[in-house]
Amino acid sequence: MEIAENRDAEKVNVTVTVRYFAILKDQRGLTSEKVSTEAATLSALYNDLAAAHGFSLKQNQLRVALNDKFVDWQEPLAEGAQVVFIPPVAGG
Amino acid sequence: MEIAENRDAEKVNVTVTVRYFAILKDQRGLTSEKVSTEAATLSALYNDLAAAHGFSLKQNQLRVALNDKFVDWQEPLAEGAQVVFIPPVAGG
Amino acid sequence: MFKFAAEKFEIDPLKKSLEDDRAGAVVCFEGIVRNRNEGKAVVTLEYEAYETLGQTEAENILDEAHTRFGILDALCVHRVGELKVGEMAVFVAVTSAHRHEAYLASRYIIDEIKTRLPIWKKETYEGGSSDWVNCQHLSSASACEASHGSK
Amino acid sequence: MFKFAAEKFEIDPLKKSLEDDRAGAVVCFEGIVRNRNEGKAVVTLEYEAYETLGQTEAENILDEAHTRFGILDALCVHRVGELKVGEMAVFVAVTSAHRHEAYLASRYIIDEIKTRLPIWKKETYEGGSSDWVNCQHLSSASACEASHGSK
Repeated sequence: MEIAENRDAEKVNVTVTVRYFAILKDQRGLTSEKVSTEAATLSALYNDLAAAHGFSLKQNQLRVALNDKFVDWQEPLAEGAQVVFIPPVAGG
Repeated sequence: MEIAENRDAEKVNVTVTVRYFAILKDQRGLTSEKVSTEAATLSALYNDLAAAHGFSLKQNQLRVALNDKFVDWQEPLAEGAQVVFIPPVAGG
Repeated sequence: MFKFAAEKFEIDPLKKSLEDDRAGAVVCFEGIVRNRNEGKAVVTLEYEAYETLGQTEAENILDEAHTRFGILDALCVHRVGELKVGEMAVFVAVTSAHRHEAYLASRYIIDEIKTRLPIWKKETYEGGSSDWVNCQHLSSASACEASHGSK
Repeated sequence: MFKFAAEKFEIDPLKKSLEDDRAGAVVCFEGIVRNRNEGKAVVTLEYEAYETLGQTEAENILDEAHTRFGILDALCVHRVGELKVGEMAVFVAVTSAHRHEAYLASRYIIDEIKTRLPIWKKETYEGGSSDWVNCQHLSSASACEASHGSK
């Protein structure tokens, strides 16, 4: 919804917070960052970040959460959203 | 083996200790007794005692132990043996 | 390690005796005296055991669990005497490298304990009636029914 | 009840919170840091969790266990931070009227916790090398292999 309002040309630029855990945290060297992106989906955002920072994990090894809920990779991004890419887990 | 040695006619008389647990203890009114018997096997001994004291459990509901080991009902009796008839169990 | 306990016992020292750096999993089972059994309100419960044979049979069960499941260690303690609702009647602890074996062994041990150990329980109900509970035998279900005086 | 614990915790108060006269069975699982993992000598282990999402997901798992198995109650505590060999990483306790449901629910909870909770562990080995352990994902085995730097 907000995307539609904020649209100025073809691409929309939103700022989201990305939190990093485990191997992604090590590879990014950060626990979280604000990212200004034109990516329309979580999938596109991960591809951009993986290319920029050389993340070793492929998207199909990850799950993704938006605002503390597991969501689909095709979910659109909204201004101010919190994004977490979830590496293979190993609890217990 | 001892039965053969002690045989004086057709029947051999041996004295064994019978211990009672649970419902058999209640029905006999004793925790243990010495029994002088001509029964050749544990099976025969139980039948005699059940008839004498009105035990409600049938032999096929019981297991039997001789000298602290589970044994077959056809096991012969020896002088001084300890016999336990084991009602249906309910541990745990 | 198996033992009968005539009094309440603490489980921490028992678990401590199983500590092992190779252990990745500990599964503990506690069997507790419930306030109801088959629809009747239970007040107290008395366990009676044929302890000599029970000890041997329980040690056999623990050995079998070792052999079958490759666990690190296992122990079981079973109460005898009079117990109240909420008291622990039986405790089983198993350690293993991975959890799968510990769960299987724990379940095996308690199932075999309940089926094979010469232990009997007499429940006393609200109103004062009591009954030997004995439907866990190898005998047929109908034989079990028959052996239950009050059912 | 689920919680993350940043420090060592006692299990007795947790178990006490589950006490219930209707309970006939308590099954407890403890996941312990082992001294070896896949052939390497482990010295310490660090758990990192995405706690907000982990809390929700763990509560979902406990709710599922209730619904599926008809247990009385269940709880789980998962450590985060640095742990040494022998320390408890995760604790699961389940109470039910009869043991069958308690065993099934306990196993269900720990299996789902290990698969679904956003928790990661970094093992530090003798010699100082370390590795994020991460082969429990929904992704394929080959993807898992690839994600293990040191294998």
